[in-house]
Amino acid sequence: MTERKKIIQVQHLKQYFSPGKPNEVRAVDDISFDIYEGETFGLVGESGSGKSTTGRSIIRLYNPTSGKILFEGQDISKIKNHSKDMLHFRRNMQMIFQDPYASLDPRMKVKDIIAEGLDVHGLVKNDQERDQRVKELLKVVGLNPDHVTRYPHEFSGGQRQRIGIARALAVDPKFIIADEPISALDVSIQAQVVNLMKDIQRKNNLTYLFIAHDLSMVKYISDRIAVMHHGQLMELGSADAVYNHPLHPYTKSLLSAVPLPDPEIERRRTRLPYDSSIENNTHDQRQLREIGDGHYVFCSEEEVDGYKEQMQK
Amino acid sequence: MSDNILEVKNLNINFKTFAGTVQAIRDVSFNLKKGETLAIVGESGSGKSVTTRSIMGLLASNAVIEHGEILFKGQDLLKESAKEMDHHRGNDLSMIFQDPMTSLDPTMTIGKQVAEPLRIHGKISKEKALKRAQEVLELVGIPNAKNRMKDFPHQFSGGQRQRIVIAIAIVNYPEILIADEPTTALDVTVQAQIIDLMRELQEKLETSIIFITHDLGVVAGIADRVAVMYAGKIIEVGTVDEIFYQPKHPYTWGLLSSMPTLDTKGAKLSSIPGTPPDLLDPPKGDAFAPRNPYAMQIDLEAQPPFFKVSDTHYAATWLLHPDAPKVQPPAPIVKRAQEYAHLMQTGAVDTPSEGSQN
Amino acid sequence: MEDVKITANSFEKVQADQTADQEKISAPSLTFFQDAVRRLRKNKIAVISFFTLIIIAVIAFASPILAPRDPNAQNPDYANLPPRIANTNIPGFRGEIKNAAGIVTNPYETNNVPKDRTYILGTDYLGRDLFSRVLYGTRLSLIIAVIATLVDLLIGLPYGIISGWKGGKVDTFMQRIIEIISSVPNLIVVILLLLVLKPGLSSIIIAIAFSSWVTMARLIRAQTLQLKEQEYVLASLTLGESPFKIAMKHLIPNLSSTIIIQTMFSIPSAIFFEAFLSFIGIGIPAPNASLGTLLSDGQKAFRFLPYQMWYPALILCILMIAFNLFADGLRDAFDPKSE
Amino acid sequence: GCGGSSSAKAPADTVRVMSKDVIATMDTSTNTDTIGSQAASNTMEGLYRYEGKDIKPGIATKVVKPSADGLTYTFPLRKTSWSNGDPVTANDFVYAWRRTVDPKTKSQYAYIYEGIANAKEISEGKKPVDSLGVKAIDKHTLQVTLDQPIPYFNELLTSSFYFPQNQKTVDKWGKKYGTNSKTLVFNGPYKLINWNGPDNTWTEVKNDKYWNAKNVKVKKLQYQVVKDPSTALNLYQSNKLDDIVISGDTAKQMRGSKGFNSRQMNSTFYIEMNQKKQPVFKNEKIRQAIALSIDRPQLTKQILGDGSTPANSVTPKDMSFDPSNKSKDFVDETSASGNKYTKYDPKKAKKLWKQGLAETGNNGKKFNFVLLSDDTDAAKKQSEFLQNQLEKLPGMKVTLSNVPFKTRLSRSTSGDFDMVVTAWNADFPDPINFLTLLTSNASYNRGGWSNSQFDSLVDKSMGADANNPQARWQDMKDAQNILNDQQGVVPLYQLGEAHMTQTRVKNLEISPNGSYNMVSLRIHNK
Amino acid sequence: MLKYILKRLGYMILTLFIVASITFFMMKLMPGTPFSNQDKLSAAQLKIMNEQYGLNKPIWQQYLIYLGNLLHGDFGTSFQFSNQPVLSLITSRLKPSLLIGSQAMIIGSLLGILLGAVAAINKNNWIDSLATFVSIVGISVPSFVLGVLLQFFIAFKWHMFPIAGFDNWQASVLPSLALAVSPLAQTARFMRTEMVDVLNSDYIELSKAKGNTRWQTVVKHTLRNSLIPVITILGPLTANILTGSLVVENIFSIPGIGEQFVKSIMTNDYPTIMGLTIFYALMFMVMLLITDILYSLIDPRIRLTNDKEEN
Ligand SMILES: Nc1ncnc2c1ncn2[C@@H]1O[C@H](COP(=O)(O)OP(=O)(O)OP(=O)(O)O)[C@@H](O)[C@H]1O
Ligand SMILES: Nc1ncnc2c1ncn2[C@@H]1O[C@H](COP(=O)(O)OP(=O)(O)OP(=O)(O)O)[C@@H](O)[C@H]1O
Ligand SMILES: [Mg+2]
Ligand SMILES: [Mg+2]
Repeated sequence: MTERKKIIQVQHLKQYFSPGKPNEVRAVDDISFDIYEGETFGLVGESGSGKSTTGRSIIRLYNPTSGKILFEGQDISKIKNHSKDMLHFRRNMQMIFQDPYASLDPRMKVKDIIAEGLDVHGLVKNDQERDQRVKELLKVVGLNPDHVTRYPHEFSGGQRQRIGIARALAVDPKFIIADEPISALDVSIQAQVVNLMKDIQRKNNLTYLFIAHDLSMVKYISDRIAVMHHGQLMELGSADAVYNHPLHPYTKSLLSAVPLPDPEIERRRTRLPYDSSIENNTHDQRQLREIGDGHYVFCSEEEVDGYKEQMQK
Repeated sequence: MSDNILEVKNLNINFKTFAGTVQAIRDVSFNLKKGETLAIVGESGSGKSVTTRSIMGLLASNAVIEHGEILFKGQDLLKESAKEMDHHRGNDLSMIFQDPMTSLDPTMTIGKQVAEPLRIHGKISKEKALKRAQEVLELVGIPNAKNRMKDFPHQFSGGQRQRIVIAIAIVNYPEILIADEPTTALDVTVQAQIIDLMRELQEKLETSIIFITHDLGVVAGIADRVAVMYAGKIIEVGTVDEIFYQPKHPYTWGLLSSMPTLDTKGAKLSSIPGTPPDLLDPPKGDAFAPRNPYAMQIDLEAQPPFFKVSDTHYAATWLLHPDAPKVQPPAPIVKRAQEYAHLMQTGAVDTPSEGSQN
Repeated sequence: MEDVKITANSFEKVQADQTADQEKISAPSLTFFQDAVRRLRKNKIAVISFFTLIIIAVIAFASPILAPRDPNAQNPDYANLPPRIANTNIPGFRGEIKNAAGIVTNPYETNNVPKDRTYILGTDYLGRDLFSRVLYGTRLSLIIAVIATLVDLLIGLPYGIISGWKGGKVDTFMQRIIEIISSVPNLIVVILLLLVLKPGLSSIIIAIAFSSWVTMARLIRAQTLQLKEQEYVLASLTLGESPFKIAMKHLIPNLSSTIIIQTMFSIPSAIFFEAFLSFIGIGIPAPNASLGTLLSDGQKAFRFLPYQMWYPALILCILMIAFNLFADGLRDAFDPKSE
Repeated sequence: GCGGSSSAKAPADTVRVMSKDVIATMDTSTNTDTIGSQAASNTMEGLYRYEGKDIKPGIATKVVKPSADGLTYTFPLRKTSWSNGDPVTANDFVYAWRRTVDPKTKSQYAYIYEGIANAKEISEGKKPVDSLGVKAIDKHTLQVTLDQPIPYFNELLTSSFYFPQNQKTVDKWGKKYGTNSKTLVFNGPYKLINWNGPDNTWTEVKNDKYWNAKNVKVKKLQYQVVKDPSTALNLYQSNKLDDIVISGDTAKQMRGSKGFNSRQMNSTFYIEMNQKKQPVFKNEKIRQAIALSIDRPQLTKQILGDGSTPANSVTPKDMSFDPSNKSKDFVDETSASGNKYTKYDPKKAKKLWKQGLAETGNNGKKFNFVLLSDDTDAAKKQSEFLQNQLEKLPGMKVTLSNVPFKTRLSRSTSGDFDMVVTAWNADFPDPINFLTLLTSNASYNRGGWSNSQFDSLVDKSMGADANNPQARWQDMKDAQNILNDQQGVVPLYQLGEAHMTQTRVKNLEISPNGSYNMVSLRIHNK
Repeated sequence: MLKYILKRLGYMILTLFIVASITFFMMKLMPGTPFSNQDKLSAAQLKIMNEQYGLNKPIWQQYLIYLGNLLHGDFGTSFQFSNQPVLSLITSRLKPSLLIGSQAMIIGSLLGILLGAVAAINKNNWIDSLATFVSIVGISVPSFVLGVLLQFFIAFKWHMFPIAGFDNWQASVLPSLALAVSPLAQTARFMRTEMVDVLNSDYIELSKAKGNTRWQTVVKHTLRNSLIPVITILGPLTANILTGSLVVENIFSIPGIGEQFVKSIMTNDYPTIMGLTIFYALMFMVMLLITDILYSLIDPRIRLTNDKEEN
């Protein structure tokens, strides 16, 4: 158990948009982390902090400005388009998108949406097999297999998200990036989708990168959590550690904002504002530093001790 | 009931569509007291927006109000002329919409947009209106409001835009403020700020608020009373504590237990299976029955009436029928109730809070 | 609620399967295209327009069979006869016309035309049967319209998609080309082509083709820029779909309403452009007729022989209206949400 | 202003005329078209002016007879002045004429001066400009020397290419001379005002300094360019124009109505057949067959409808008359040969066609000829008609090519055609102007028809017999007869221009040189 | 913004250069000569003429000379109007075209916007259908047919406006109307689509919630926002109308630039053709630039950056 296999290694990833131009956006600014096989890695942070960009870089929708991303030890930026490796990569890494309305082609039938991956990778031999597989997948995600001929708009948000999951599952991936898969859904549906994802993970031995801004759900589903802010990781650690013993002030602030369905707690709650200026007042280079066992905090050398103390409490 | 500023009685609203008639609101009644916050929760499509839009008189053109009354200070809004409604809107009735990114006119400065209701209703000079707009913008926490009045919506962040929308809604000191999912499009940090802001404003202005959301966490933070809607009907209504700690309707149970808490780790989240019914052809009995693990024969046959739980708490479920077998709510609900009971006894000691301390 | 009968088993728990899925039976298994056709069929106006178009097209293309006379056969003795259906007395088809002095005359009588000769739409200045000419002319104009549309689709569409999809420098370069092409007045291009290639249908078509696709390309590019950021396109990319397949499967279907609307603008502009060329004398070479040449001839004779303008104009109008309404229907049909 | 009733009152002393096009230039040296020469005739005065068909003195005080050898003309000039006050002198003529032949002026009509001593050499750049055979004997006497007798020299002198120019003005404006009314001075009946080059309207007002001003009765001429026939008719019928040109269906319909009139022009249309490209056309029977297969009356009456008349000769009718007997028209004199092949006779045509094919060894062969023509409305209709008629000859297929005028010219010149419909408008009213077109090495003989006898007769008329009117007349008739017999070119029709003219306008007459004489124009207001 | 405009101007010059080059070489391909009496011209005359017009030099030299002259704003002189500078020819012909063109655009776009707006507001009822029908008929009738009808009925029969000519403003009304129909129809259809979208947007909802009446909402918030995309089509439409007006100019005897264009092509008046082509291209690009600037003025979200083109 000590030597767990790393399925993803992100090393000093920088992803800038329009680099060098006046409108440069440093969406991701030097982050590093690993994701182990079989785990769920949660990535949280406020809107615009660069979560989606990180996910999209990993799945090679963008070419990194600098840094490296290794998938099963292979540098993904070195995979050539149209090569065998590329097909392999595309099959093994999949993505579930945030917006259940925008992520399904409104002019395609469900069966074609789900079968797209099957077709690309030649996973079925004939139409019959294809239909068979699509129906199986629909069953897996808990949809009525008779609905293969419907269009996406004929489904509710939760159902659409299931279709998106089925599409991702169709090619039997090892690793799935779920970019806020539940934040657009109703509360009652969120649980369905999360349960489904967990089920599938168990059955197929999947690894997830689970992106969300809702900390409570992330905590529920994730093994480890990274907190992102302004393109950088603020804190990284096991879900319990980050949630129950947050160290970085930003994490604390974020946690203090999560509404809980409990009037009493809400009445007593005080929000902790985050003052990002603390990031500026050291001479020392800030980076993720390990404070406790696998618990990292973005800080300068001199702050380490302070955090260590905090953790003891 | 004289302190009710708003009473909705037996409201029924249909939509004529190509596919048929959508029975969006089915016999909805509730009231709102002065200065209180009523939260309406419910899943997407349950009729929350239609209900509030009918109060504002902003229903789509294909809507038909079958019957019902909406009494605003005793006056039936449904009987008022278009002109009278124009007078109410933006004046004593205000509304905040879900998406701050799209609710502001992208081509008009925010100063003008905030001053607009004043100009429409107040007949005050432009300068005065702008002055007042600036005050309100400061009130909702737009830094440097004076200079930013001349900016356009796209120059503000999502949270700021929602603040501006709120400023527009309160600029005329409305008596009722309807907020239709005002925080759904915002991320948690900003959402928290907006909720704080609304609470603050309510204290200052004594406005009655109808707050629509499907996020029970938000409800817990802001509401005095809660109405839970399902498939065009209100199925449970009560004070916020009653709904959160002693819910009676299985749908409310489902909602509450589908939110993960600290100890759901590992275990499956309990969820509500299935999807809401098609309002083109609502089921004969309880609309929730098909998804209800506690469904009984009668749920398939007849719609349940409201059963009174307490003076403030009503629920429409056959489970409350005296003849109905007593059922055990799901574990998380039971736990909530126990914790609450314990709280009541000990006089509200430490809550199992997480993250709220340093 | 009063009439609710509460019986003994009212409060019995129901079995899970009783509450099972109550969703409607699913739609038949049709492809997207078949579906579009099905939706189109439901749209009455579109169907009527479609059949109007089909009828006009069939009649036009069958004109060699249907035309009562050779459209180019001259009979100068019977020139400029007004519409007449022999042996009937339908107003407007009696072979009568008001002359310059405002007196109703019957040129059939003055020209000694046999009593049983029918010129449904009259004759032109060379005594050619206008009805036959209108039929042939419609055919020609339709050919021009169809080919212009094809060019729009075969050049404008891929060009726009490539430009939008590639983005960056490729896009900038391709946009510059478009800018240059649209800055050169197409009249100049046309006349040059006509002079170099000799006037004729093919050179007119080449001329129209030269610049007509530009607008289509521009619109498609703008849409593609938006579409390529759509999550379903990204999803397709992450599945390893090739850009070509993405264009075919995702972009084109979702561009369909833009394509259809733009096509609806380019059909009349192609027909009009040909008419314009006829007007300045470099359209379809004589003796062949197009709606454009007929209209421009008719326009010149409008003062005395208004029928020579009205009938081609009427056909053109009907065609355009049908095209437009059909296009609206088609656009809706390609949108599964419109149901 | 807005409104006004259909019979709006016409201004009492103004005549409003439709022009088919704008004035390209008012510089008489560089002008190339009739619009320009009409404007020049209205505003300038040359040595002579046509009144009806008669040549009347203009700046010259009389119509001059040449010296016995026919080579020298001496013109006594009238004392009159330009509109800027300068006197009109013999030097103005010398200056203008030299300027026109000077190749630097780039006059495209310099060839018109050929025959005047050294003109050709000067325009070819071989001799200096001042060697031109024209000189001012004194201020008011002009002498012209010719290389060879030009029997029609007086007719030539009516044309605007021979008008004088005021050197001061031309020098002052340089390149700009003639590009707008400010750059011009006038010595003619009218002055052009408010004209800025490419304008669609222009106004000419009476010039009080004109020597014959007392006979100019109309105070103002207003020209308006109208290109659309129904617009013209609408304007005419609303009494907004006094004279309009109509054609085609409009002409056919208006024929016979009040105000309709048709003016015969000295202009004929004929078909040239390219013998170089299609050797069959070398066969005379083939050409005759073509000539016979065209129904000219139908063409002029049904298709053109503008008053054009069937032609049996390239030389137009009513243009030139026997020098000894003014009632003998050149065309009538040659009509015997002319009518032989210009009468519509499809049977005979087919017969000759077959014989011709047999003679050339093309029996039963199919031909596809390109008929080149202009792209005007009338030209297109006429081509369609010709196509239909010609295709009745067995095995003959005709493809039409209607192109802009200049393209037609360049294609004719380069021989890129099988048949071309050509028109020739008399530069001066003499048959020789037409006959010289068709000599073997004439540049305008694009068909390549060649007949040595014809050539020598034409040569003789211009050389040996030049000073013998009667012999010359006979030479030309003989030549014309040869041309008619051989159908070297196939004559179609003589152009008529149909007009609608308000009845109040009188004496709007076209001169043999193609311009209207506005001096004799009168208005009869009721 | 200034920087942006400068950059655009840079592109414009580049494009103009390319257009000028293309037309130059196309002209060289055109058959025929500009001389009407070619056959009668003496060799010396031809030589002098060719020299003066620079036609005797190798084509690349002619090209360089032409470009050099262009840089000095010299478009050469017309062949057809001897000695008339092309530039003055264009400018004198431009005024009428500009007048009727801009009137047509104003009438067309305003009425089009109105028609589209009325249709959008009354979406899916008979007013909408009527408006749609009107705009379809508008695109179905060629301008020359319309011109003839307007002239015959309104001017000739009912004496409401002058039949033809260009003496006074009244004379420009009918041609403007004839030209206005096509932009009218196009803007109407565009406007309708746009406005339907805008009317469905949240800020319209908010405007109603503020207590604006239906019309206040339309005027204050809807029109401006729907106009933004409509403006983009107005640029090219205007450029087209200015040059494509030949037919209408012909019918109404207007000394406009469209007419001149065809004529110079027909008479092989190379310098004028080239001048007009460059002028047209310039006009087209200026219109595009103006619409882009207008666009940014009306829509505060749009910043004129050089990257805008990539969006
Ligand atoms: N294609 C792009 N071009 C330019 N900027 C971009 C692009 N995509 C994202 N950005 C910017 O990069 C930053 C990070 O965006 P990203 O989408 O990764 O945030 P996020 O954390 O996923 O936010 P959200 O919770 O709203 O989805 C934002 O400021 C965003 O505006
Ligand atoms: N204009 C309309 N035409 C037809 N049906 C409508 C219309 N407006 C609303 N409905 C229907 O009425 C029902 C209630 O809609 P409503 O917008 O009130 O839901 P909601 O509770 O606000 O949901 P959400 O959380 O998604 O906003 C839905 O079934 C919806 O489809
Ligand atoms: Mg994101
Ligand atoms: Mg809602």
